[in-house]
Amino acid sequence: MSGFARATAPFARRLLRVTGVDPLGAYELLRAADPHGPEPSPGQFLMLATAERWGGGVDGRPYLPRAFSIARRRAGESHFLLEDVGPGTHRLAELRAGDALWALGPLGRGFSAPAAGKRAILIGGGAGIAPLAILQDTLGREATVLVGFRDAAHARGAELLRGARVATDDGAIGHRGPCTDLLAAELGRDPDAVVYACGPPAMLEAVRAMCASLSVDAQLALETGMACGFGACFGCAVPRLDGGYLRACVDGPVIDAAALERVPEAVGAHP
Amino acid sequence: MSGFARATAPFARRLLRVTGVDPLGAYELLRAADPHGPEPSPGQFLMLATAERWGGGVDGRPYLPRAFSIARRRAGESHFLLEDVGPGTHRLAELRAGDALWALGPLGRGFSAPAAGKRAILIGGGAGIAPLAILQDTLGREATVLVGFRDAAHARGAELLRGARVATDDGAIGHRGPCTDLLAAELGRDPDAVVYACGPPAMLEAVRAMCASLSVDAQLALETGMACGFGACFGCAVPRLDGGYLRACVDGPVIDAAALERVPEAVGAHP
Amino acid sequence: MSAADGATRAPGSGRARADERAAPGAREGAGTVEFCGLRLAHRVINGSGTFDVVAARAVFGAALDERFPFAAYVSKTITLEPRAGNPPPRLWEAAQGLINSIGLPNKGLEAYMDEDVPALASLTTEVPAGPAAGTSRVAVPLVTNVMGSTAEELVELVDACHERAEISAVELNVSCPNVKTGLDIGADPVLLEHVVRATRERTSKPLVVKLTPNAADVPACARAAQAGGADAVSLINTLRAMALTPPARGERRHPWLGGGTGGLSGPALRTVALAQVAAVAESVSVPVIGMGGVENTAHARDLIDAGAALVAVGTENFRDPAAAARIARDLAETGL
Amino acid sequence: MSAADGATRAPGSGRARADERAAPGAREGAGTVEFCGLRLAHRVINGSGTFDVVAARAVFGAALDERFPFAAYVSKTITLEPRAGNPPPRLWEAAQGLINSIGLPNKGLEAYMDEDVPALASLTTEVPAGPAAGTSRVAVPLVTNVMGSTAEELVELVDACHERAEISAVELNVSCPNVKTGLDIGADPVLLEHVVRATRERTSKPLVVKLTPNAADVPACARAAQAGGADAVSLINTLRAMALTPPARGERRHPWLGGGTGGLSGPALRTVALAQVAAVAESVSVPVIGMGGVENTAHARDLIDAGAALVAVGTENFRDPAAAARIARDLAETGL
Ligand SMILES: Cc1cc2nc3c(=O)[nH]c(=O)nc-3n(C[C@H](O)[C@H](O)[C@H](O)COP(=O)(O)OP(=O)(O)OC[C@H]3O[C@@H](n4cnc5c(N)ncnc54)[C@H](O)[C@@H]3O)c2cc1C
Ligand SMILES: Cc1cc2nc3c(=O)[nH]c(=O)nc-3n(C[C@H](O)[C@H](O)[C@H](O)COP(=O)(O)OP(=O)(O)OC[C@H]3O[C@@H](n4cnc5c(N)ncnc54)[C@H](O)[C@@H]3O)c2cc1C
Ligand SMILES: Cc1cc2nc3c(=O)[nH]c(=O)nc-3n(C[C@H](O)[C@H](O)[C@H](O)COP(=O)(O)O)c2cc1C
Ligand SMILES: Cc1cc2nc3c(=O)[nH]c(=O)nc-3n(C[C@H](O)[C@H](O)[C@H](O)COP(=O)(O)O)c2cc1C
Ligand code: FES
Ligand code: FES
Repeated sequence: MSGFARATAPFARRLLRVTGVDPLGAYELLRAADPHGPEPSPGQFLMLATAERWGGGVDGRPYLPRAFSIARRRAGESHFLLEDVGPGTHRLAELRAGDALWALGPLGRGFSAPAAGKRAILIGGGAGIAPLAILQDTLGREATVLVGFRDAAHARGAELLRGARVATDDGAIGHRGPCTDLLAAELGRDPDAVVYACGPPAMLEAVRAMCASLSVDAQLALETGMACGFGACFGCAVPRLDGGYLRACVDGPVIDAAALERVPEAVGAHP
Repeated sequence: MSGFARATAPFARRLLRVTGVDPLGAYELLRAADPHGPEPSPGQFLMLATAERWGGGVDGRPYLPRAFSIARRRAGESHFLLEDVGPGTHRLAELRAGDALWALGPLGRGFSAPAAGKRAILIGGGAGIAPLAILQDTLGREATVLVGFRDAAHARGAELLRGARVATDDGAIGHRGPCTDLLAAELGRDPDAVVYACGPPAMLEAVRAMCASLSVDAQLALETGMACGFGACFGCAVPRLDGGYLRACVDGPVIDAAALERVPEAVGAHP
Repeated sequence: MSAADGATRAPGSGRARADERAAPGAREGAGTVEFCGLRLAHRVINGSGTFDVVAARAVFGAALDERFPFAAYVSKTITLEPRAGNPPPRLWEAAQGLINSIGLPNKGLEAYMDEDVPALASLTTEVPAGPAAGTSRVAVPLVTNVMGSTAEELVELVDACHERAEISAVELNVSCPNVKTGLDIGADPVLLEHVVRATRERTSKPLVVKLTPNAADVPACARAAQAGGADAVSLINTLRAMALTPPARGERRHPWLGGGTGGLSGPALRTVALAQVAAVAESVSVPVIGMGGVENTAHARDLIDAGAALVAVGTENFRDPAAAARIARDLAETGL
Repeated sequence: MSAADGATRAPGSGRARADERAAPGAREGAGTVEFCGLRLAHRVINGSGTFDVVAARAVFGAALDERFPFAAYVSKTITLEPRAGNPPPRLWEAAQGLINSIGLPNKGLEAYMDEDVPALASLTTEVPAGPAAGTSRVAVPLVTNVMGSTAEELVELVDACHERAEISAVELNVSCPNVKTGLDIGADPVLLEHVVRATRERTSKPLVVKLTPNAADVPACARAAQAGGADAVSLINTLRAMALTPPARGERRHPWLGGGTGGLSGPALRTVALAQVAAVAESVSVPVIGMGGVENTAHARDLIDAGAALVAVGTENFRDPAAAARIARDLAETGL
């Protein structure tokens, strides 16, 4: 696989100006002007914290910045898809146009481009669809996009992607059941593909196991609790197949599925 | 001196609804609906904290509630005069109509009514004029009102009081110099008065010394740092003339000037 | 990183007692809770020095007695002689915490016994759980917290408590500096055991030892207290902390607090308290009173799940004097 | 209330050294700062384990080396053998703080010497103060932080550091549990002095002892380190802390962190750090590296005014990797 260019992050956090926060079903789409930020590679993330009142929520949290996949990059603006699951995402969802946002990044290893001729299957669950959007924008070829959500309100998130096939847990929209059902069907039809996946741990583990059994290459974007995002704290450990730990922030978040024995239960990840 | 009725506080903090926060020169006038709160006696205070985002400011503060004199009580609404001097007052000044506010009180010992026939002189400096407003409302007779401020912007605070004579440090409005100059002139003219004073420590100390030398009764509303406001923490200690300490929250905040050797430098009070 | 690797056991593991406690069945039939032979309305009490019933009665009137928030009332620390306390300032607000340097002002043993004990003896409160929830009232035992800098002083204080029927239990505050070592008495297990034993012999009332958190090995101190005969231990007390005066040109900066240093309490130390309570609960068989930064039911529950039999609310009382009642009600609803 | 009354002296009082340090004149002519014979660009360094230059270089590229934030670079703790570290979760966010249970993952002494030391040896940074402010660069000394559970292990680690010219100083992390007492080596003054003396004999390089804050008498530990021959002491390390898994119906709650307990860092412990640094600075004549919750220049200044010669930034690096550069610049502007 040939890689996408991997951006180097400016060495200091910088202040972004929020240009909008719009509901997208159960999610919020946060947009911020980042004219001087380097172009991220798909799968990279930023560490975000509001400039004002980061803290002061329940139990004095949030305190540390939070990791968010860059969902889209357009005319100097970065987009993020978030779901209010705790004090950090709650505070971010409160932002309004004009508010200031601290950002560090782009960070992490993103996705690698598929080898010539290989078709790409993008599969995402919940807010995990975010990095698939910028990946789809970047791929420069048609890709199969499969997404899964809890219910209709969450399924609105699919609007972030072009031509996505949707599954919902409750069957309100599209296929009833996990989106990995859709993947199984796709790979059954034609296993000559690279799978790009992001979503809750159980979904990623299902993708990993399915791809391993079919010998299909898979790149998994992981989520773990992170304190720093740039390799300083060693807090984002993910057990490696050969023993020891990866650091999800610098060795990932996108990991070759073959490097993992199994996808660990996410820690501090959204549901 | 006969006392004003001293209110008993409900035993739990309660949520007030903010009805407005309006600038008054350099100050903010915070109004909150408190229909079930007991009628305070002049000089009593509430411990206030916003229901949301109390905390999260510089250095993780504010954490504890802050003491504010009840400046006025009108149709179930309580008014407070505040100046943004730190994280707590800053957060309170940000409130908007409809926001929720925790309140405990009315707390403390307020002013005592003047003996029949004694004239009342009310003297206040800065945000310390706040309790003089409700005192003026309650007195039921004409009183001399002398107030001092830093400059013209702060002197707008005098609008809280009826017929106040103003002094400013820079002479922009009224007498140039401390408002205690005005008090000296008043007492020189006729020392048969009770003085009610609230303001910065240096002003209160000047009032105390002046009244002591002229044998004029004076009631001083003190400000100290407070953690609880109801006698629980012993943090609001004020040295007593006869040794030992008073608790400003339960033995005060209004103290008979004769009980003090001198007015202590305020701790955690506004400038 | 203070801890090397090596997983700690699950809190409460291997202790049947904790299981019983955590289960709803730990409550007595009437919905009350048993603690060292005392019958309590629920599991929430106050931390010493964070609630003054006499002052609060004047402020809140009859409502305080009607809706008394604590299942037992712990007095502020009493010393043999009266103490005025430290010069102000006595408070500093820290990030999610409070530093206090109050300096244990109190009227001294004699005046406490004469003036306060009678006023503190008749407290009752509602039982929030069980068949008569919200309707039956039980007595609120008075726990007198005492401090002395020698075993002899402590014996004198405990003797005096023993003689008063109104006092149900004694809590020893062992954070007093020991003249020989300069350390808190409570930080030295050998000295602590000696001091506890000396007082233990003087009273049949439950003896609670309030441990200092400023020790290298708090569980060892807890074991020493138990070996000396303590009926329960309580923790954590405040952590030594400090603040400086605001910077001003050319001036040397001094400690802000009149007492020099102070003690940190509140949410900032909540996770430190949880670690110490869990470690102590694993080390002793006597019941543990856990405290430190408790603001709500989740925090109280953490301490209970870590092995505490009772939970004390300290600094949160300052933000809401009825906080403990709120927590006790919520705990009862979840069966704790 | 942990502290009884009795006022503490003003921090730094009676120590001419501190006066000189606090005054702008403490800087050398070139605007650099002298520390244990090393010439530093300014007073701000990193706390061990809170910045990985090798990883950061890959993330930030050349900018990291150009605008290197620390005046000296302290490595993560190195042990004789490689360590994988603790199982996840390793992090818990507390009220204004972070609990970590990283478990000292490191490649072990040999790989560190072979792979990392060469990469860490050529760091330089700008001098923010003095005549050549912003234009002259000086070397960033490499301080290697090591931990062992016996004096013999520490000797082996120090010997290895001594042999490498790229290593300018050694920091002993003495928070490792001692097998005999179960306490951290650093919490027992007698043992600590012995361990420091044993390593002192092996190297002429500056020896810094990183004290544990989980001790009854941290100044006594600092004096023991000095008596054993330490050239400097650093503090505070993290406070033992704990978090439980979120409550779930019917399940027994376990410690959240893979390592069981962890260490609290960040603003929550800032005032505890200040108290310990002030007390230690009064107790020893060797220079003190102060750290704990430093987020900005005011916090760094507090530690300096309490007697610290250098200030280390730890958790704040995670929020802003250039935090130390910001603080160093501001300190230089105020003449510190
Ligand atoms: C590389 C990467 C990319 C990501 N991209 C996105 C994205 O595009 N969109 C998105 O919505 N999310 C994304 N996430 C997840 C996001 O970072 C988390 O949802 C966020 O950190 C949650 O913060 P919070 O404060 O809202 O909730 P928290 O309460 O911090 O997190 C919720 C979870 O954290 C755990 N938790 C609870 N309390 C604590 C505590 N005190 N300390 C530590 N953990 C605790 C629990 O497991 C809880 O379920 C990404 C994460 C990573 C690592
Ligand atoms: C009875 C009473 C009535 C009052 N009435 C009024 C009123 O009507 N209107 C009004 O504006 N104010 C009033 N005050 C004062 C008001 O309570 C304080 O101004 C308020 O507490 C300031 O809070 P803050 O967070 O804004 O500022 P803070 O920063 O808390 O207070 C400012 C001062 O506190 C000190 N300080 C700084 N840092 C700390 C710290 N970490 N811990 C402790 N102290 C620190 C400094 O001396 C600083 O100048 C009253 C006070 C009392 C006791
Ligand atoms: C203002 C104040 C005064 C205190 N006084 C005492 C005291 O007199 N005796 C004592 O044993 N503990 C005293 N404490 C400690 C508390 O009882 C409690 O152990 C500590 O504050 C931790 O609990 P918290 O975080 O809930 O406040 C005091 C604490 C505060 C904040
Ligand atoms: C994630 C993390 C890892 C740490 N690792 C080490 C370590 O390897 N060795 C060590 O001596 N201290 C270690 N520390 C402690 C810090 O160096 C510092 O003493 C402590 O965090 C207090 O400073 P702070 O509040 O600025 O973070 C670590 C701290 C954190 C937060
Ligand atoms: S998040 Fe800090 S090392 Fe990965
Ligand atoms: S403010 Fe707590 S006793 Fe007065």
